Amino acid sequence: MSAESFVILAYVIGLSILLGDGALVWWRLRRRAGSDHDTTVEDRRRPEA
Amino acid sequence: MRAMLLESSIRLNTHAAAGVTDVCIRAERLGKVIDGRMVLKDLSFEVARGMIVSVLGANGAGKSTLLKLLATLTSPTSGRLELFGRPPDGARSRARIGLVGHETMLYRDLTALENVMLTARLHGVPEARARALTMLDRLGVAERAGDAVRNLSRGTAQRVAIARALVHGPDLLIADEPFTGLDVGSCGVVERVFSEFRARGGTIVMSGHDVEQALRLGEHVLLLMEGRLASSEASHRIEASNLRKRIGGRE
Amino acid sequence: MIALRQILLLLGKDLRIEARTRQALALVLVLGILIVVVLALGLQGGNARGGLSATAILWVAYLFGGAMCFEKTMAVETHDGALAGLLMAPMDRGVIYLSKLLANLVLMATLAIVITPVGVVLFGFDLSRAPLAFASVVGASLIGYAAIGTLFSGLVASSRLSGGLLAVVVFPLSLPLVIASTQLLKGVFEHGNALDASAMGVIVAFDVIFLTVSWIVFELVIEP
Amino acid sequence: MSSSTRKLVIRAYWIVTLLVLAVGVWLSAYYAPIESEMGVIQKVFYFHLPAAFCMFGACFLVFVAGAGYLWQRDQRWDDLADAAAHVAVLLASVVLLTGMLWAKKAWGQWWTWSPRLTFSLILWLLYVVYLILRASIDSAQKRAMVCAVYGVIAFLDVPLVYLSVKLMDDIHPSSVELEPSMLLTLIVWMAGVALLTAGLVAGRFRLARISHKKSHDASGVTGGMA
Repeated sequence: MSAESFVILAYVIGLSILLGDGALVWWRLRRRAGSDHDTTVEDRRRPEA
Repeated sequence: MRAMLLESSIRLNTHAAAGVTDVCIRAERLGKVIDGRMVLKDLSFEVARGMIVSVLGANGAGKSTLLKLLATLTSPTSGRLELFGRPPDGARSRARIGLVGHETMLYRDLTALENVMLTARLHGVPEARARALTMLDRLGVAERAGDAVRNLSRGTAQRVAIARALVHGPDLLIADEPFTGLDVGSCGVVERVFSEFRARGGTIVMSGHDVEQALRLGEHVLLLMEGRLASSEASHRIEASNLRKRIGGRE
Repeated sequence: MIALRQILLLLGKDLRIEARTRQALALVLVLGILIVVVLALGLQGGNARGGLSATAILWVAYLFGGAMCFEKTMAVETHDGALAGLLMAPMDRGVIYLSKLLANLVLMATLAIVITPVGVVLFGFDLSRAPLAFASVVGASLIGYAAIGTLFSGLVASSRLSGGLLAVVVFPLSLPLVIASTQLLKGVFEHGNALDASAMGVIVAFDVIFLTVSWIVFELVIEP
Repeated sequence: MSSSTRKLVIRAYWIVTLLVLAVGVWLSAYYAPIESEMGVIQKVFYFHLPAAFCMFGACFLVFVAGAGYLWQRDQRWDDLADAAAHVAVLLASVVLLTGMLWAKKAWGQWWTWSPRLTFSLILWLLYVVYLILRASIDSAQKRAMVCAVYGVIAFLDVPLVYLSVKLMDDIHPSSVELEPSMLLTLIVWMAGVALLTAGLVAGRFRLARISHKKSHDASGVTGGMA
């Protein structure tokens, strides 16, 4: 395998781990917050007028 | 570290020396949260010196947590607690408290005498060995002094545990279901020791399930339901059967 | 000093219990020996003859044997709620940590004294060149390991966790000790140079940092 | 700050982060020159070093949160430690994998006991154990306490790991002088990975806060947190 493919592999793996986790967290946040008909913690304290 | 340098005050049973106020325990709006759950909610009560108070309630009502709190093993999440007229401050308060827990709190590989002597020495009691032997004798287990705790029956071990809790002459005895698992003979002995302790000005807070015994021994009953103080009355004003219903009702 | 008296009292209690439960201690020692024997068999011949691998293998035995000792001395307190009894005594909670630490050190010393000869014999590890260096390096390292082991055995016991967890927690934390001591002893036994100061410095720094921090934190977190 | 503006800010944040990372990728691929001595493989450095740096930052955050919890016993510190530890392990995995790929190409084998690789391996171990510890205690208060202590002790261990690892003989000393263009690429990547790390920690922190709020709304013990 050529050096270029090693470099590309390194970046792909690294970024997919980090961005993958970001996507996972974002999805869980939407599902968790979503099931709250989308009110976040602050709103419960100060509901919209 | 501050307590580290503290000379442990030897609590002999002379009240004059101890600057005793008449109130032994004062609780104001005590609350305790464990893992997000309010185990004790807004408890306020007072226990005068020289009184025996029974704490009753269904399992999970918070009895053990309250007793642990009074023994200063855990601190309240909210509210104020005063022992002997002062907020509990670690070693100084604990020197005046004896605890009998659900478990025996003894080292099973040590003998009964060694266990009681260890506590006596830790409290700096002079003549630890003699003092320990007298306590064991008072609880009627002197002849088992040399046996390892692992070989003792539940009742005998419980009596050794009570001897250990009283060996340093505390002012306040906290007992979590001291009579559970005791045969009739042992109960008699323990009741006698408790009334002797009270006669010398000691205060006792004990939990239990036996309503008759609680009313007979204790002058005052605290009824706990789901962490709240359902009632706090003198024993003579309580009728055993409806008290049992109130506890039973919740089970 | 009341506290010193209390520490010795509790140490006496722990050692008396260990003496009474000798068979449990024998189990730990035999395990240590087993580890060394199995590894020695596995590495038969090859380049295993010599200081570095012997120290590394002895470390495996020290780590596992040590973890069992820490667990054992703390299990004594969790049986029948004995720890609550101790916590009711009018003394600084740090006394409990220090007495447990000393008890663990006595057990670790016993472990080392029994296992090290086995390693030396099986690996033909010529200790005679610098026995004092070996003893001081391993001794200092075991103090640091016991400092961390005592703290976490208290934590693991008070939250009623499975035994294996203690080993998982303390091994990575103790790697600086393992690395520093093996490198140091390799220098001494294979290249014959004197005790390297910076390596010894790492071990001593480890001991000092974790003895103080563990002692302070133990007091904060120990509860019945 | 109402919910809609907050969502906007979050979206903007992530767009900026992805943009910076994209620029970084472009810079690494086309702008940064090929290093004379190590060759193309050196380009992994622009991602490897920032990841290691942010890993170290995340470990420090676990320490701060642990110390905070020990001091104030506030669940929010514990949630922060939880978030930071997860991200620290992720970053350590990235550092390890990129390091191994580099080692394979540069020195022919996947693993060498070079101090830097050993250091990141031990760090990875330390914080994976943190996650195991967190997963094996069910009582919230005890978990927070034990993890806080471990978080503090593990971080105090890091400099000692570094010092002891330096004692090991380093067979492949690799020090690289950076030309200005290389430096620019590195800085862009540092910014990108830092933004990414902060975003992940914040996201996981909110996740922990929300799951707390949901699990025992009745008592409302743990107040809402902006």
